[in-house]
Amino acid sequence: MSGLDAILQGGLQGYLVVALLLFAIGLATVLLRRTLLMQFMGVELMLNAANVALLAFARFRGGDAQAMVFYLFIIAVAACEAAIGLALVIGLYRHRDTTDSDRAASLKQ
Amino acid sequence: MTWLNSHPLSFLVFAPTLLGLVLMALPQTMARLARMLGFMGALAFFVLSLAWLLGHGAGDVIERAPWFTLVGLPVDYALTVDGLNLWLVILTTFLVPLTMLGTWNSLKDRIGTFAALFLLLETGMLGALMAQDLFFFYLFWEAMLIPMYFMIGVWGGDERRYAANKFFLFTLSGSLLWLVALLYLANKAGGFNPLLMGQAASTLPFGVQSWLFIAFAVAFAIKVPLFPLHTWLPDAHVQAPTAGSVILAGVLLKLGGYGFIRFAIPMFPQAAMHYAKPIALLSVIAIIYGALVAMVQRDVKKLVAYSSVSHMGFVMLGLASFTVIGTQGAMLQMLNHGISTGALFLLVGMLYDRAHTRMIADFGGVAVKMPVFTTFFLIVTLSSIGLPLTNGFVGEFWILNGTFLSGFSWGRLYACLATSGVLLGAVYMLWMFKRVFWGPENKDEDSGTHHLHTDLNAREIAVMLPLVVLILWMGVHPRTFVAASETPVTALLKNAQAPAPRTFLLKPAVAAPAPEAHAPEANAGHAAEPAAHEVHR
Amino acid sequence: MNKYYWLIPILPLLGSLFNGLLGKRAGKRVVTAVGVGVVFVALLLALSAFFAMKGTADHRLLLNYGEWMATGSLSVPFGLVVDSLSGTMMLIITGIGFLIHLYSVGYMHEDEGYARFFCYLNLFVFFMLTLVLGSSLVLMFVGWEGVGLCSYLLIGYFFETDYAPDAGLKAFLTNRVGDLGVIIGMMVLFAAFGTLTVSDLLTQAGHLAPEVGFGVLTFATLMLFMGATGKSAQLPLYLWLPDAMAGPTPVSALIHAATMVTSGIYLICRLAPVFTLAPITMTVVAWVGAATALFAATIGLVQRDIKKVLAYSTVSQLGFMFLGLGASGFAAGFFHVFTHAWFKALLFLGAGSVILAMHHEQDLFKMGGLKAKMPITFWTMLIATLAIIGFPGTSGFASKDEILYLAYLKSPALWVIGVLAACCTAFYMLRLFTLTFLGQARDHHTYDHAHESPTTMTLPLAVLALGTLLAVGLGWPKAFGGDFRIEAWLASATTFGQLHAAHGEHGSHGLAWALATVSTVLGLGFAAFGYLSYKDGLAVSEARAAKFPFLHDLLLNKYYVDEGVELYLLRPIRWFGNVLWKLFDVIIIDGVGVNLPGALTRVSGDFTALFQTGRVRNYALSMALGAALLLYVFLK
Amino acid sequence: MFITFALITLLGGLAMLLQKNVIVAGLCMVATFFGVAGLFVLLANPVAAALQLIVYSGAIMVLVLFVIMMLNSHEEEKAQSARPIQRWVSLALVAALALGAVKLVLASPGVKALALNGATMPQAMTLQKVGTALFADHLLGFEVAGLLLLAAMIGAVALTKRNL
Amino acid sequence: MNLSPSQWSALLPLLLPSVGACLIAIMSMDKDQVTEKWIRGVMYATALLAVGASFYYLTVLWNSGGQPSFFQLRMDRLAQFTGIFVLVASALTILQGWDHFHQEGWVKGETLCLLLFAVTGMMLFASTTHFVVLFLGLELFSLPLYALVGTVRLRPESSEGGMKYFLTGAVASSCFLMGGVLIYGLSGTLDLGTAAMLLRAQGLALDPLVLVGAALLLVGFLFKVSAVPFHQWTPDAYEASPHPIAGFMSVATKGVALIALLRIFGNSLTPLAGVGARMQSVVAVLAVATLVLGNLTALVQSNVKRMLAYSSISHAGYLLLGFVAGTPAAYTGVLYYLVIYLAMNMGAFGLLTAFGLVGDQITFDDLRGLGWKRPAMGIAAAIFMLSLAGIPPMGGFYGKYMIFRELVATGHVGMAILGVLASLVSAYYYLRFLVALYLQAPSAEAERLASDRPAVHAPFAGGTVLVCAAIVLAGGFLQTFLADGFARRALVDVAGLIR
Repeated sequence: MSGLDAILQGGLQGYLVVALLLFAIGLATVLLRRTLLMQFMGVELMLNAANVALLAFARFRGGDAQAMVFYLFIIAVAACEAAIGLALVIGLYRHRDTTDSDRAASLKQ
Repeated sequence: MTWLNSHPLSFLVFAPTLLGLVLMALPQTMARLARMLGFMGALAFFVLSLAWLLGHGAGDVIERAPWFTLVGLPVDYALTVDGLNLWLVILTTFLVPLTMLGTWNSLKDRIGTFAALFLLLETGMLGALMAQDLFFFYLFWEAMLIPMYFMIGVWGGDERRYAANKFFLFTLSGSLLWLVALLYLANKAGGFNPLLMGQAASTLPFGVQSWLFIAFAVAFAIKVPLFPLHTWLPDAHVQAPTAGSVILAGVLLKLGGYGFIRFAIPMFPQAAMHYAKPIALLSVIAIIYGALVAMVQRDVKKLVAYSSVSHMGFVMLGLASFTVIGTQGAMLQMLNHGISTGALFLLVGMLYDRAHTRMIADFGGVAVKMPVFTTFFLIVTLSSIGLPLTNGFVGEFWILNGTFLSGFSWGRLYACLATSGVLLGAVYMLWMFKRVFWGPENKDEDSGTHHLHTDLNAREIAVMLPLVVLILWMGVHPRTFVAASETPVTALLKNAQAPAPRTFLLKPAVAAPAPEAHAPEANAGHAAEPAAHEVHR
Repeated sequence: MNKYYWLIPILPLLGSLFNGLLGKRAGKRVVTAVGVGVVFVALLLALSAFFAMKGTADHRLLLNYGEWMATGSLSVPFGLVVDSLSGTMMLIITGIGFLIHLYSVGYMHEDEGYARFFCYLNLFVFFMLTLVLGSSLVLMFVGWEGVGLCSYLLIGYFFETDYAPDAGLKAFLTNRVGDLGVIIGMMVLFAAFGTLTVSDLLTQAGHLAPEVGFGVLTFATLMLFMGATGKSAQLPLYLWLPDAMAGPTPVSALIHAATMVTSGIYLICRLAPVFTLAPITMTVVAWVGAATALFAATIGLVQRDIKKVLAYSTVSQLGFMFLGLGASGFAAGFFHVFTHAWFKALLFLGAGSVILAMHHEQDLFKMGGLKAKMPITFWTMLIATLAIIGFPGTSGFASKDEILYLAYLKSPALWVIGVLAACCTAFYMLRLFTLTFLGQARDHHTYDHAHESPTTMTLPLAVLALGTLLAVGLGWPKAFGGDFRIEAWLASATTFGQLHAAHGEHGSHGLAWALATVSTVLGLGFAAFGYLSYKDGLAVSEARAAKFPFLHDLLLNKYYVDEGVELYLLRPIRWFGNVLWKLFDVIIIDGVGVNLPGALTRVSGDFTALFQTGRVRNYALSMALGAALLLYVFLK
Repeated sequence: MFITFALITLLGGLAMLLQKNVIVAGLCMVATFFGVAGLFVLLANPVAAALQLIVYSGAIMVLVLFVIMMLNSHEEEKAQSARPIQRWVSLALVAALALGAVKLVLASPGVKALALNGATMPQAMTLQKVGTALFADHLLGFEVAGLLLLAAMIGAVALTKRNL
Repeated sequence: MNLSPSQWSALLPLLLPSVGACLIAIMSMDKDQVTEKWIRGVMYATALLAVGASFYYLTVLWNSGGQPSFFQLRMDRLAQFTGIFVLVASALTILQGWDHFHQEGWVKGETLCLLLFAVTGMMLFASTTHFVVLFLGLELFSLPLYALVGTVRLRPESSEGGMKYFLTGAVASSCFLMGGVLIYGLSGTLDLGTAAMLLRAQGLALDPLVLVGAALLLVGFLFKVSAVPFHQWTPDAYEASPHPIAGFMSVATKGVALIALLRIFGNSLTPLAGVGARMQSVVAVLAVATLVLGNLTALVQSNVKRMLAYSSISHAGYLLLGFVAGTPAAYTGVLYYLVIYLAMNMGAFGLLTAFGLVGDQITFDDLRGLGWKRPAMGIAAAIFMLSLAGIPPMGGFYGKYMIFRELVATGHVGMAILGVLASLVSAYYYLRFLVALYLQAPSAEAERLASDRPAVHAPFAGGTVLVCAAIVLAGGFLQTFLADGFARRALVDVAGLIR
């Protein structure tokens, strides 16, 4: 089947496209939003994109359990990043009373 | 003891560092002791160097052993004293204690550290002079900068930081680019042995050779310093403490010329020959330019600094002439400059210690107050302007003659132009001498002359006497100092296939009666060299 | 005996060292003893050497004392050569030198720098002897520069004054200009002959066909002549000599009249065979000499300082000598050196004794009527004056007329100029003499204290006067039935076994007579004119000066040459130096070449620092851009 | 089916990106996670879907929302200065990346091959398979993940615990 | 699954630090550890013990020459080299930390335990080619570092720096992850080495998605190396973090990332010929950019820590030049340079602690005249700065020497010239450090402040500084031992690591 309908009918390409677009959206969030929490969510999206791609590949490799395990680890990592990231955001908020990353720019040049 | 007998050079090179480290370890409270120790040590090294190197006779002293092989390329631990560097080495070991003595009281604080740095510097200089492996040489060449940097930067004048940084970065810029060329050639030669590298270089295409030569030449020319690359010198000289200036002028500058004759020319003869003209041109410019600029200086020390530019121009001219006479002249001129300019800086330092100013305008009639000092200054001045029977004359005369005879078409013109340096030298030195020492005494309150109370003391006289003796000795019997280098220089030029000297052929109408001992060489020269047969147009 | 001759130059050196190092402690007696003694011993040795040389077959004594500066094909031995030329010169130096040392004992007695003075004077004798006896050009150059140094030191002897240092500096530097010529000349000759030893040089030159190496030799000789003009104060480098009078009078007598200034002539005589090969140079020499003779003489006409007058007369006399050389009358030129040494030294010493008597008053216009006060000085000065104006029968007459005669043979124009110069000489010499001794005193205060000088000073005067009278015996011109003996005597040195004679004896006695008479009559006429115009005071001269104000002004200010040099030579050079330093060195090389790159680096650093905005979004963006770059490169 | 979930995912993402209010944005993200979970189901991977819902929507997002509430910074603050460069460059870049991604996915021969071969063998992912894989092959990874969680916890504590 | 004793002994070095970390975590649960000095002592002792023990086992392993490989681990010589490298760095950090955190008045056990976790993560990261472990290792040392940067909460900058580091780092690791996933997807295995083989076998070496994957992996590495344009977190993070941590990050992170880069791109992915070539061309460009930008920006810094940060960026440039050359000798040079760099930078940051400079802004003016007040420290500082500038006879020169030589040998003369010019520029700002230390007298009010401040007492930091100075000098004079005996063996003895 040709490119486009391969995507539309949920072939591997479709999942990959979704994954990559999700990745792009996550990146866009980091680049465009100033609120730290939003940027943080963007990162989470990027990780998720990776998950989608990973499991799509796993499926088309006959349900590879290795990938599934890796998926578990990625979730763990995501959780850890969440913990640390949110802790940092809180710490910053305590000092600066803001969650706007542009305002937290005292270190420069 | 046996180790000493087999490794005199290693001892000479590294003993100063050891001593220096010891001095550094001493607490500030024992600074005076440190200074005394340093001086004694330096003196001992001088005596030893004389005993070992001169006692050794004509033969070369060589230490060569494989040092390390860093991922592929072997580096040798190679020290040598031969005709080319014998006297430069002795000059170094001689100047160090002399300078220490001469500037005994000119520094007030951290004298111990200063003495220590001085000894470290001695190691650097001796190592660079003796090293026979280019990597080894490079190590010393760079390491030398460090103590000098601190000597200028810590004990210097008001602009010392600027001067020190300028000195450091200026020299570094040259040697870093040179390092690239060095690595390139080393990769080709599979080692840093100058001979191998030279052979490897000869196999390269000429374009590459000349690039490599330029890299070498620039690094050395900065040290010399050759004309457009000289601007670090006045700052460094003026800002440095007396001792620093003396060593800078006395030895460091020589390393540039030495580098040429030891490495650059033997390794890239064709390229060197090809670029002889620009080098000579720059030298001539340096001679005249340095003199003219020195003429209008208001600070005695700066004047002497610029005079160094002019004098070292002669050295480079002699090297570029590719004649035995010229090169020998350059060898001698290096020593001359070391002695004369060193002495001048010492004298200026002595004056400054008393008057706390170096401005020419602040003086006048010093001769009335300090006759002995004036006499020494006059003698040194005369040697610096190349009066016959002083060292200055012999070197310059040889260089000029060599250049005039040189096989290159430009030789004669440049020689004539360079001669004007002799006049200009007299102009700026004697004019300064007149304004500082002669004329009615400068009476006004804050003038320099007003602060002069004491003439030279015994210590200072003891410092100056050996220098004056050397000045006359080198002027009356230069053979002592160039006999050693005659053979290597001749061999060098032969290997380099330097163009034969150009002489005018004047054919006697009837055969001249058998001339005296020296005539044959000349006539043989006529007969042998094809170049000789072109008659002056 | 031969093995002691090296002492001839060395003794004065030792004396100088002694006086310089220990003189102050040793005291004046010892200094005198040493200072004069060494020169005297040198004189004796010189005499013995001279006769030893006469004894030899080819009138040449070659003494070699080993190698000085040999490298490559260049070899310069320490060697002395005594032949007819250098021998004579050596005698003049030691002889007159001795007398002047003696004279100085009296003259400098009050000076506290006594020891220093004798140190310099001995040193001068040493260098002068080196210059004369040196067996190679380089060694001669040692003396050449050395005497320059000594004259520098002696002119600047009164260094605490404000004028002496300038004069000394001027002398040294002007000489240095000439020395450039000598160095270049030596280089050329070395390239041409492969040796710088005089004897070899002359031997080879002597065997050259005249046309060979014409250009080379012309260039070389011209360069050497440039040196000569410097040392012997010829146009254009004469400027230093008048100022050199700032030194003590004995110095003026010894160095700036008798010996050093003649070394230029000596050099040319020494290399006569080479110079003869370069006719162009000879012509130049002749014309420069003639021009100088006239030029200096005219300035001499109006000077007021007694020593200045003598100085200019020296310059013009030297001009005569060069004229003679240029007319290839080496013997004639040298003969004039010889005679001039006597009477000019005498004139200076006389002037010195006058000055001392007048308590260092040097202005002619303040003198007068001293004849009564100081007879010896008067008589000796008279002899000298007659000699210099070429009064028939005096040595000056003999040497000058020989020169003029040869000059005529070379070109009548030269003769005319020479005669004019001679006339001026006659005039100003009589002017000087009259104003000093005759008439009545114009400054009574000093006049009353004036007195004859001590014996140590008058004795030399007497001896010199004697010499002046006897000198003529050495070379009474052939034209007047004499045998120009000195020519034959010098031939061995000047025509160095040359194939072709220096100059033929064309012309005739008749011509010689005619020329001589004309010149003499004119000379005496002007002498009388000079006497008449000053015998009773300055009125006449002042009136005349008022008549030609411009001319008088021009001469009084020496044609404004000094001012011109200052304005158009020195100032531009200094200005140029300043431009090189402040503009080229500091701004262009150091600023643009060195500091500008540094500054640019800093600025670019400031620029790159701007990218560190501190906003994490920007960081992320730059990362994303980097990633994009990577992707691009990887997929390309 | 696929289209629906894909759209939910992407639109949720886009909505989050554009949403001014942080809380709403968070909810949009939950929607995205649901979409992803759906995709996992389509990928015959119920385990992953479950985990996705539990961990992400359940744990992480709730945590995030808690924090949002705690910091009560619901609305994005006023920009100190509009940064058009940042915005436009980023947009262009992201757009380029997205398009490039699509092109590449279609261009890649490896993916095409995989899509053909893989489609034929549907195998559901079971917990048992995962477990064996996890404890047989990835013991090390498991341990490391444990350390990672511990480290993260300690880090979070170190960064936030008040009286420390 | 059970391990043989030898494998256990190979595993211990990784195990011990994490065990120590857990112990410390337990200790630091004590409320008033601030007051109880002995508890702090015990914690630091434990940390040192853990590091020391792990170091001991590593050296035993090194000397035994064993290179076991089990699970997804490859404890080969390169891994052991990395372990030693990281452990030394961490030991120095702990010692300096004792003094620094006391100066800051913020002594926490968490710091140590996070540090030890990071150590474990780094060793993992550099000793595997399996993507899962690689990724977990990356996170295991990144997350603690994020936390460590922000650990001193007293200072407002700290959490800002941590936040920036975290956000950029998270983006980078997401890219890394995505890259790994893509490569897995097309090859079907998570072990990069095998993946490369398979891909080549299937002729997918140049499949666009593979290339994208490789590129994204490279992004992850370059971020940790802090190469331009992935460098901007560096100065902020360093300035925010405590001196010892900044030193640790500058040394260990960079080193580990480079070694992993060497392992993955220099070895595992070599079957994908195209990838290697592209990697080199990219790295060439980025290395040049890094050199230029790092040096130029460092030139204008007035804050010492930022200057050191930018200098560490520029050093990343030199190290990457080694990858451009890409010969065994060049890689040896890189490892050698890393060793010296460890000493130089840990020393330089240790100096700040030894001089007792705490607070937000440490400018050059704060250093004035200290060289004379503390001679030993001053001389050490001179050694570090000259070595950083690459002046012989310091060790730094030899690292540059080897790298530049290989550059020239492989024909990149232009880059070598640019490199030396860069180090010329760098000489200026390193000299500025010395100028401040020796050539400038402290300002009057600075003197006054110094007088009423209590005398600085930092024995451990001082000790570490001296040790580092000794290492730098040793690098200058025992270069053969370090280069051939240590760095080279770490490369060459590994079976087929260098093809």
